[in-house]
Amino acid sequence: MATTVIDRRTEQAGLRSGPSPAELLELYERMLLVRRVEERLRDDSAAGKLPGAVHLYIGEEAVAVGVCAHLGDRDYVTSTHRGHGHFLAKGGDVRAMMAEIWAKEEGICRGMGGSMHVADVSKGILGANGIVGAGLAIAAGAAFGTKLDGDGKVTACFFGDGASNQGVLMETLNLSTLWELPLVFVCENNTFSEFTPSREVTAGRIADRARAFGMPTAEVDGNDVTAVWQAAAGAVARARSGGGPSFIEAHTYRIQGHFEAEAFVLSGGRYREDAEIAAWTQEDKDPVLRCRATLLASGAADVLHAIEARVLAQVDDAVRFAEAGTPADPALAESLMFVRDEG
Amino acid sequence: MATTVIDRRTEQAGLRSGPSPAELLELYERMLLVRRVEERLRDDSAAGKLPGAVHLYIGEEAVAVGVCAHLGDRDYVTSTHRGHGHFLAKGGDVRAMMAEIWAKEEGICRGMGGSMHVADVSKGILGANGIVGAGLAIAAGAAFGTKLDGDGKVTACFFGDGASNQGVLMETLNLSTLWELPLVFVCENNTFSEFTPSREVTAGRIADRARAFGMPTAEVDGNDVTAVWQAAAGAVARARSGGGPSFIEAHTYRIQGHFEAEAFVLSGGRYREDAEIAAWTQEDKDPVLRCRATLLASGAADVLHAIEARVLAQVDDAVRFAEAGTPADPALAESLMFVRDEG
Amino acid sequence: MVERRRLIQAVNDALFEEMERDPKVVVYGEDVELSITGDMRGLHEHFGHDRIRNTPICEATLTGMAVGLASAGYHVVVHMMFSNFFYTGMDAIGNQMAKLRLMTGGQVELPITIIAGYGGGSANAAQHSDSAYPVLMNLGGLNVLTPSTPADAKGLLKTAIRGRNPSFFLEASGRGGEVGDVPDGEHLVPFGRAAVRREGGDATVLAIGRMVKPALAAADALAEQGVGVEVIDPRTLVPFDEASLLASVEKTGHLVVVDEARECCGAASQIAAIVAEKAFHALAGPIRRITTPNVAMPYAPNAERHVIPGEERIVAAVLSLVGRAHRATA
Amino acid sequence: MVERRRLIQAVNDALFEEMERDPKVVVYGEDVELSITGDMRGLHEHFGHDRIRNTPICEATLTGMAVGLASAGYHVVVHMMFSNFFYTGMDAIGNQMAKLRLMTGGQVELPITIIAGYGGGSANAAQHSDSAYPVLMNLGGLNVLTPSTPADAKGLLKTAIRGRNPSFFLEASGRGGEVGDVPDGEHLVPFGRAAVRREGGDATVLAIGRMVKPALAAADALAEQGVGVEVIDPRTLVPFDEASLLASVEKTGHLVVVDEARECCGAASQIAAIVAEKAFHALAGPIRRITTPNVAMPYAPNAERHVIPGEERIVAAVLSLVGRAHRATA
Ligand SMILES: Cc1ncc(C[n+]2csc(CCOP(=O)(O)OP(=O)(O)O)c2C)c(N)n1
Ligand SMILES: Cc1ncc(C[n+]2csc(CCOP(=O)(O)OP(=O)(O)O)c2C)c(N)n1
Ligand SMILES: [Mg+2]
Ligand SMILES: [Mg+2]
Repeated sequence: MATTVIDRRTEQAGLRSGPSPAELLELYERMLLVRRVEERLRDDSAAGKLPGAVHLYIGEEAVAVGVCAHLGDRDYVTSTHRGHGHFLAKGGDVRAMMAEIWAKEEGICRGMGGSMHVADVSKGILGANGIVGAGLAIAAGAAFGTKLDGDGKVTACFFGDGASNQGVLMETLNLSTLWELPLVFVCENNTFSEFTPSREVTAGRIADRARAFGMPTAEVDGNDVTAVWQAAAGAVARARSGGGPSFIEAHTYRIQGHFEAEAFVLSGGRYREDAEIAAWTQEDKDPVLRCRATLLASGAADVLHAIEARVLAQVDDAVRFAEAGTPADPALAESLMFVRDEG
Repeated sequence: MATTVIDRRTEQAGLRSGPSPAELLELYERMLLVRRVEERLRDDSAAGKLPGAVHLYIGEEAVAVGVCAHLGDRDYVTSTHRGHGHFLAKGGDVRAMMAEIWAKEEGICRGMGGSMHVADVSKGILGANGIVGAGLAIAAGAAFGTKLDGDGKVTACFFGDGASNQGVLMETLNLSTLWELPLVFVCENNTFSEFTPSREVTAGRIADRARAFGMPTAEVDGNDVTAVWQAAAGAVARARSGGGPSFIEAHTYRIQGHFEAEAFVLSGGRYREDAEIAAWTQEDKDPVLRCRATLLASGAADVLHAIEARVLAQVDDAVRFAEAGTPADPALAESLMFVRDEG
Repeated sequence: MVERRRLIQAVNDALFEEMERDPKVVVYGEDVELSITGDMRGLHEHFGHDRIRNTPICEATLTGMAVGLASAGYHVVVHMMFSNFFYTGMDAIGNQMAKLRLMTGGQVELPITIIAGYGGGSANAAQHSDSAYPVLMNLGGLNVLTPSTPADAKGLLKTAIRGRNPSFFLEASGRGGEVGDVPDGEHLVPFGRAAVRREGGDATVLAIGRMVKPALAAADALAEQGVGVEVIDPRTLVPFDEASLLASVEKTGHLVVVDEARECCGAASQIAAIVAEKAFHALAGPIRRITTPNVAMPYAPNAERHVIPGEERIVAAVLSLVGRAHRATA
Repeated sequence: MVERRRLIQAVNDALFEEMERDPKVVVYGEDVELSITGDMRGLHEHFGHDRIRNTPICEATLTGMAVGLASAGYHVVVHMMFSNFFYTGMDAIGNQMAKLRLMTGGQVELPITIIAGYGGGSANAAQHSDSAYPVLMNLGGLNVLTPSTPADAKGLLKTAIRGRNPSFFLEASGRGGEVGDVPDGEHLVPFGRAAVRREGGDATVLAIGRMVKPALAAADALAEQGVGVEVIDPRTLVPFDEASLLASVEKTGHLVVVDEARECCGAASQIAAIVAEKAFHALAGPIRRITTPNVAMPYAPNAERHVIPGEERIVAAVLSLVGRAHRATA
């Protein structure tokens, strides 16, 4: 995505021009953490160490990180089947996530949810969700709650281009506009719904669906963390100050397969070219490399080394923690279904 | 609605300027039939003669009649809980509909469906539907079938302003655009969802939801049968010739209550002013009176008398037929659930 | 002290009391402000737009929103009019509400109460007459409440709203006018405790929701024939009071389950299966289910009466069991 | 003549044959062109975009469209991936497909076949592991097919596609690789006819879909202990072959129903209730249901194994009935 289109209303929201140098370093570190965690998940999945399917966010890190930079623990996010990035960007604990994916009692969901359902409600992470589009309505509900609370909490809802074809998008655009909910819609347009190119299943521009409701809307280069940060700054500020919902469409690209067993299940079936994937891993596109290049140019080489080391240590520690964890307790399946309190 | 807004694309579709004088008389007669049938239903419902709830279309006749004037028996329509007008406008039999509402074996659905489900598949009337919004997806399916048939059949889908908030609208806008379905969306914006004014539950302009998909869109005065006829002419011609879907938003008004027991269930609760209702029954608004005035001005008084008499006779005949019918056969409930053929 | 209340008033009372008690109770739904069924009447005037609110027609979002709003600390009440509209909003019911607590390892509580009418008998035809609770019962994580009296309606609804799990509160359509005694003051009914509506020693009739009335009528008729029928009203289907039912069957040796929901995988099936497993040795004869057959509800009132269980079918079933059929009906 | 085929190939063969036979057979769904489960492989290349087509993600419309397309004269096949997504498209399933034929007085036929995977065991967690068929069974107007062999998969799917009613064809997730004999040439399996997978005189085990395999393993194990188990595979749950089951129970006097769906209002409940009503006098002991309890499927594989029925639970249930538990397991 070379161009960044921001609606006039977004510009008017009074943004700072971008993250400060210190903030950019933080954004970089967070993106790198997501990247390195997922590279490790990719390898461990290939090695047969992880029980379920893993859907990786590699290549899309700038979206979650750029948006969540504006959110605190008391703000909410809803996420997707591709939720590790959202979880970590919103401040979820690496160890607890890793242990969850390893199906351990120490997991953030005690091994009951797995990769597709990582959630940390104490951090406002209402959960990754295996149902495409489901997070939209959940986010609207959380945003309604915070609106009633009246204390400026904001909800961000991450969803894909594929999810944008679920009717619940239009329903929540309508309702959040009417009720002026403090909600930021973040569409991660990574050009695929599973193995189907978006253009085959998505008519028009997704952002136009929000514009039809008169909603402030931005289309940004989702691989440019600064651009995402900027658009989110406006949207979050608007929501926080009672200005209602906004919509951000972040154009990005999914570098890994839809999920890690993809090559196996497709057994030779192809839906994209290797050259296309390769292009998105270059320094001018890959969000982590791009940010790194910017930071390097500003002379931060030493800091970057330290960050890289810190992140790798964190990942190693998390994997060790997960591997050493206790297997999940099967009895939880029955005991956790209900809070047994009524009557 | 004083103004008629038609998108440029609709104008370009090469319409005739309006119905011929003979056609206008036919439109009038059809509207009058719907009106007189429903006045009779209103009275018979009040008198406790009809088993279930009846939702009347009084005041909205120009929409169904103006659209269906362009459709033949092999074209399809899907309808709503307020479906008598669509049924009759599409050529459904008055007697069979009346007998259905009277729960008789001679009813078009053998007394199994009732007012909310009048359907005549042989006439392409796929059914009134008690689920708000359900007709949209059914219409898309029928339109897909006719597209595959490739013989120029068209499907028109009637739905309300309330139904426009169901996500299935966006889903079908998307899919019909992508698949270039021969489908005409007809939104009957009668300003109410049950007892809730549309503006309280509907953000933005409904037609903009279609425009977001680049769909040819017209907003028309739904109480002006000529305006509806004209917009539908373009939309139907476009669909027939492979030009894909179109969207018509017809602005109209529901003169009766949401359903005929409304006063009873609301027990004094109010959601609109009597004066507002009264205004919509005047000659400058009411679609039947308006058309009549036009015809009178063109000197058709005698013909109008003949039409009135013919219509009243038809209604009387239908009610007599229904009243004299055989009660529905209870055993059908069991025998009709499946076509028993497999294996 | 008790008070005579119509069922719908009792529901309305429960809502008033719980909204008054806890500012975190919030109500929304299509046309709840004017309240066409009457259960929400007066709430909007009293509690205002933040506490009770009309929504657009969008059931998928209404059920999904309940999950988010509950996660944000609210006790959510959603009115869904007719239980057929559960299907329209089913994703969040089946994939979220019923599962999220487990999926998050117990992190979330979902105090959600969904209210809807159910059942036939009003010529509303197939799309407004389902008794859609068996579908809910199979989903695993949902309480299902089927009050048959004004007192239970009030007490169960209050328990549901205060509770911390998703609960479906089902009102028999067209029965809102029925009158009964409701205890004064704070009246809560616990989940999972059946009510024995009538005692008897010859057969147990378990009747659900609106079926309690014809079951009691059948018991009256059978009493005249010397057959003592114990009528059990489970009040909640999830959780279900197995102990009370099993105790009754141990005593009578016969069970008839009366349910307006369809037969196949219905509530009556579940209850019959429990007894066939856990009280088999007490059974002196087959378990009879009296249900609506596996059909969509027809419109014509005579056809509706044909498929919905009524007093005669219950009487006949009991008589077929207690072996006095010929003598009694001769 | 027979041929060895993997289950997923048998499904693929059925689709090829029926699409070849009848140009009115049309297939759509999310990602059907590349066919990630393999059942649709090659169809797009062979039949082209008009006959098989990827859709956007919009289950509400996909199920609703099927109704319209079928009404317009097509035999519609919709692939819905996982049975959990039925909930997302539930409105048209519950309110249209299951009811429209009755509501129109028999005017429409809806030859719709919905294909989806079901069940746990692959650590797909709660939202991809439901065995969602009991919900369908309660809706009244839907056929429900649960093949357990490649031959039945092929034969039932062909019958469904040619049929004139909505049918749900359920594939056990992760079992596509299982191999079996499939008769050459035109192979159709009628609905409503159970298969006796193994004969035995001491107890009847009815097992559904992917539960047939552990049931047969349990029967083997029990045979070694001198207990003869008759294993019945109903093949279709709606319509259901009551006669075969009742005949078996008349013979054995004992019934265990094994079902991966949740216990409450599940298929096992329905089947237990039928037998408790219609073969009561043949029963020598309680009817046991071996099912997944009323839980959402946990992610951790050990927890999945804990809740999904397996051979040991079946063996234990049979032994508890035939009264040799202590002797046999000692
Ligand atoms: C309701 C529902 N339908 C289908 C699926 C299967 N599915 C999982 S991910 C996916 C594609 C999602 O595409 P998108 O929203 O663009 O997200 P991305 O995977 O690209 O991040 C599909 C169809 C699902 N999980 N839920
Ligand atoms: C899925 C669903 N939700 C709710 C209802 C109850 N209901 C019946 S009509 C109606 C309002 C429909 O409004 P609109 O689409 O504008 O049609 P109108 O009645 O104005 O013709 C509602 C909410 C329903 N029938 N179906
Ligand atoms: Mg995508
Ligand atoms: Mg309206």
